[in-house]
Amino acid sequence: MHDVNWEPRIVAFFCNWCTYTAADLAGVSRLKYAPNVRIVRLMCSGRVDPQFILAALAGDADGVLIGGCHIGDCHYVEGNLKTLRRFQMLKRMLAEFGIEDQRVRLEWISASEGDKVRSVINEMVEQLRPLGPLALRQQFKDWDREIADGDPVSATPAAAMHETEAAHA
Amino acid sequence: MEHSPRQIMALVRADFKDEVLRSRSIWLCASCYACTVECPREIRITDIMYALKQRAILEGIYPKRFPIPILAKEFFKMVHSKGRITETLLVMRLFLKANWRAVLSSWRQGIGLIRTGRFVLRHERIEHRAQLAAMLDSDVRHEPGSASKEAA
Amino acid sequence: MKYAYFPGCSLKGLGKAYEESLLPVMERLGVELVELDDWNCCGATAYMSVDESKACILASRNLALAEKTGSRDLVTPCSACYLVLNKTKHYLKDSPEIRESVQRALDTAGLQYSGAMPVRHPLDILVNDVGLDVIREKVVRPLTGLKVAPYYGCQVVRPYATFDDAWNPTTMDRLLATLGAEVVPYPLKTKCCGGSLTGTLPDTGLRLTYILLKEAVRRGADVIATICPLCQFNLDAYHDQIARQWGPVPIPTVYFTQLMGLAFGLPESQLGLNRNFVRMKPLPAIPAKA
Amino acid sequence: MKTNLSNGEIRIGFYICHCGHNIAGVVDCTAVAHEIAGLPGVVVSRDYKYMCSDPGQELIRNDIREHALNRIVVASCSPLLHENTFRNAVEAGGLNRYFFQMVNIREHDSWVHTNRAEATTKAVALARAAVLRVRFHRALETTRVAIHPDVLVVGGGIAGIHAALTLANAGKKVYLVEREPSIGGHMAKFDKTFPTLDCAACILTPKMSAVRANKNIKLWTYSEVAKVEGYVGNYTVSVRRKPRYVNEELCVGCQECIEACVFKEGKYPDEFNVGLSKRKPIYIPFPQAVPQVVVIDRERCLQLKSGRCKKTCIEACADRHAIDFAQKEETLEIKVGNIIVATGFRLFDAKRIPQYGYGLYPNVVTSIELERLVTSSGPTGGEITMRDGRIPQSVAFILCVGSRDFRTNRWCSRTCCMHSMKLAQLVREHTGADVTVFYLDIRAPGKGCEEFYDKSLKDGIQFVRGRVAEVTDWALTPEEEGKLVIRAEDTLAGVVRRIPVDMIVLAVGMEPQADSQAVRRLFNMSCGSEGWFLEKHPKLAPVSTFTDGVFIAGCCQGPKDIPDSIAQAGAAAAEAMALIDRGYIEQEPNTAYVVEEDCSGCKSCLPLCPYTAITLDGETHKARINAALCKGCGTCVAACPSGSIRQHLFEDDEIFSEIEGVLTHA
Repeated sequence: MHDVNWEPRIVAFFCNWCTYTAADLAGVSRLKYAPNVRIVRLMCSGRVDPQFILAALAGDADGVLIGGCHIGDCHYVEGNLKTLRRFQMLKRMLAEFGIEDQRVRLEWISASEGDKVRSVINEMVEQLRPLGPLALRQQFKDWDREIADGDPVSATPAAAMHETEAAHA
Repeated sequence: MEHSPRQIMALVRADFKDEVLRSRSIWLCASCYACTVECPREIRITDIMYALKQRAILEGIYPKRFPIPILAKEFFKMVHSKGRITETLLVMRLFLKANWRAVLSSWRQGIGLIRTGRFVLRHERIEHRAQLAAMLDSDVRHEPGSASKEAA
Repeated sequence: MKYAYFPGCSLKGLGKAYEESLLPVMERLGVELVELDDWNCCGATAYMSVDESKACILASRNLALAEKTGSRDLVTPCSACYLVLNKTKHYLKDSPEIRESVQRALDTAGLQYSGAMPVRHPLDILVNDVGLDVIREKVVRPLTGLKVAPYYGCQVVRPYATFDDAWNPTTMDRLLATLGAEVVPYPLKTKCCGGSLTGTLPDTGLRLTYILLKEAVRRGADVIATICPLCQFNLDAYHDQIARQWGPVPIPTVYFTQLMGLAFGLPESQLGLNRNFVRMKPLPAIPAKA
Repeated sequence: MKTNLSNGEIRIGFYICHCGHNIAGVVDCTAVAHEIAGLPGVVVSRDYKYMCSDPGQELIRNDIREHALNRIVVASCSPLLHENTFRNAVEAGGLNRYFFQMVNIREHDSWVHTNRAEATTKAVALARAAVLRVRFHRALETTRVAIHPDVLVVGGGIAGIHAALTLANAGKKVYLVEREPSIGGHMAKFDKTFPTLDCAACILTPKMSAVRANKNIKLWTYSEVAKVEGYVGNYTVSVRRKPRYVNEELCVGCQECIEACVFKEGKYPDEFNVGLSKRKPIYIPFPQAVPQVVVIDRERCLQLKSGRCKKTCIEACADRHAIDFAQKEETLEIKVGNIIVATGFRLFDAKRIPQYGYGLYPNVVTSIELERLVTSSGPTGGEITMRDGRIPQSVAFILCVGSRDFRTNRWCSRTCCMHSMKLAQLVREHTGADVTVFYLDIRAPGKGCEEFYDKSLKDGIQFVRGRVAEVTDWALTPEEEGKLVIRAEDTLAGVVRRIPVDMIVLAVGMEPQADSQAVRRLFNMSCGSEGWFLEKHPKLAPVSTFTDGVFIAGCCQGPKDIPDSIAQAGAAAAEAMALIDRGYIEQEPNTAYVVEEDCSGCKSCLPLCPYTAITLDGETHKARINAALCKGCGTCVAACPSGSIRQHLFEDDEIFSEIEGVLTHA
């Protein structure tokens, strides 16, 4: 069982035009939500490279939240459609890793939906609590030890991820 | 009606508990739900009235011989023991407890009911009375009006 | 078409005539109503005032019994039953606390309820499942010239108005017109009849009843058609008291199913019309078939 | 070249802003500054009361000089608010403006959290991320794009008219596009305006004529914007011109054709009189219409419908030859630098509240219908009559119909209180009828408005506070026979009242236009859930949108009265002019670029770009990005399989270091 003081940590990638602005609006409206999210601003959710998500998870984030404009409302016409397609592929891959579905989430939040920022973040934090820490870093260590001990079977996908992490650490 | 529904809401909000529970207004609600579908703030007034009635019965705050809570209680008892309601018997019971003189004043109506074959004197009852009683008894009492509060 | 049928206490007592007219009319239209075995009181409005969760337990036993029959829908003619059964469905969905109490009670009795079965009113069944065209075909004695004030009362249309508008319902208007009757505009069609207040606080309750009767008379109606046993009782049984207090407002109030029965050519004696305090004038004899 | 640390030692200055109590009330700013001071490369770490103030900026400038700083991080409010302020300060201090990173610890931290420890931890994490990130920042040049000087104004109501005139008077060329056959909008239908009771036509008509006379304004009525492409300074707009079957250049507005139409009487509901009068298939919307050009209703005209008409209109037009049944819809393309959207509102449909009997009882009318009845140029010549021609003895107004109501519209429509009081005064003046106004709250905050309310009270208008439950015709007493009865709780008297009256006026509220969603998409704007267009900042940028070069004015942004609409229109015109007169805009250099040696020429990026900024070089077989076309979304960057596409300001290493920064445990 994990540490009782453990709090889920979420890295969020928000597009500049809709979701980041919505988060600003949540602030201006003084809505209160869980302090577990760290927002990284990008111009468009289309900029979210799957590697960012992997790097966040490998860096011991417990969840990743991506926020973009509603379909049809993208500031760059259809960047969010590209995000959606990429996201669906990534989800399949993460499932292969054994990473729970709730840990990576994509939400369309328009500039006026400050309240949705609040509810999505609160909901996600609550969904991550029962899952406990992802602790990929520790897992990598364990897997490394297994490789050292000569058991390569369980290490294959994670090793690829580890490289990614190492490259950007 | 001493307080309009709007005034009842305002009194509840301002925490005038006694005034609200002693008000005849909450008993005057006949549950037609007109206010509920009408309210521009989508307040479920009828359900709140129910919650207030439950509270008043629970705390025993209502006028003596006031017929509505008596009807509610008699209704409750009859269902508990028979499973069904026999309206004519229920009304007689109510009149006896609340105001026996009323029985005299509505004798014409009683005769009318007998004449039209609607005066039922035999208790309607269900077969599995014990089952129903067990179901009702399985319910431990909790705060009245909890459902309407949540839903509101 | 086959439906589970919950008559409710009133239809076995003061509202006998409702059942007496409903069943043959439905039969004439090929609708089979199968009465629930050992149903209990729905709880009505009175029970809600005492204990909400117990009221829901009462209703849930009936809902569970209905589901056990495997029927598609549960039909109930009484407005209070219709409301309480639907309300219980909603509460079970929205309130975890009620859900828990009800589940415990159902477990006690070894019953199950999924919450899926719709609870519907005969008016809904007649107009939306059977259809006005089918009904029109069965009319042998059109109610031509009969001016009817359609009175819906409260609890079928509010707050769970699933098949009609909460303020200005028209289902019964259309049905009555199909029978050949002349439907008079009746703005009070969803106003409260006083409910149980006519008995408990007559000063308040009877005034509401009086207003309904007076306006129907003012509109030139011959008869008020109703869909609820309590409404029928209130509008029918207090003419003496009302006349003493405000003057006479002589107009009969009958169930819409009674008017259907008349239009279908069913004998008046079998439709419970003789149970009224204020009797409806007999219709002209059935015209000879051309 | 993975990192950019080669150009000498990194010297970072970190500043955390208290923002008075806004940040410091929740975040321990001193602790954050202390924590950040320990990070590698951080030379200066300070907290200060107001970083955006002059002394705050001075602090940055001085430190750059004194401590030879070459990277600046400010933790304060949202970058959408003050990023430019601090970039300017950095530039003034002698650094490239992009050696700067901002941390949002107000909107995203202190304003949304309450626990001091948690909020402080979050602030440290966000600040650390920025400090790690800023090390990778590079010197970038801002690019300039020329602004096309012409402006498109969409919507010819009072807001659009005022914006167009303001720009045209300053010598700018304006295209004014209006959907209806005439400009004028809702205001043209009004009789008088509150609170001064000056005649609406007297103040609007001169402005409409000025539009027609102004050589700088190209007026296209009966037209709609069909397509918008491009970006601030360089929009290409397609305008669809519906056929009116009358040549605008040739028609002189003599209206002889209308007289000559085979329909001797009006037959179809007149839109301008909201259906209170009838018009012919050939008509002019109203006497003061601009342009003074006839229009033919294609759905109603015999010739257009069946081709079998005597065409008496053409005879009447004689040698002017203005009528042209062969006219076709045409689409015109224009280039503009800025767009002002002033598409207005629509009125709430009173039928949605059946309790008030609109459509059921003939003498229940809406406020705009009464407005037409009051007007001397209206269908009754200014006489307030009921449908049977009688003059009402008693009139009631019901306020907030379709406003402040969770079941319909939650917002206050802002004008109905004043509008109804104006109409109430006019009703008293014209008929001497008893007037009762049912209200929830009287909202009269404008200049002279509360005084107008006082005057209404003194004039003997009755005010009853309470939302009306229903309007009905069932009568309880002889006095109620033949009347409409209002049932309402008088919340001041504490009683439920029944008030019989002859006529009832529903003060219907304002709603977004039915096609507001389509229009919003057309111009790439945002709108709130209710459908009003969203301004960039509710206080600081009330007429800007999130799309540069697109401005909003008037009621499309939310309900407002005429003075407010005009103020916004002027503001939008000024914003557009500020861009035009500068002549160029500075673009964020956040464009994507290709590192040629890494590009494999796989072409997977080509279809991703909605602006066709990416092409394949025919000779080198490598992708090439046209920086002038690139908008900087970064979608291609994320998709490039070889990692050869990069994005300025959002480089991979910048983002990776930000991710690392937010996740590093303290």
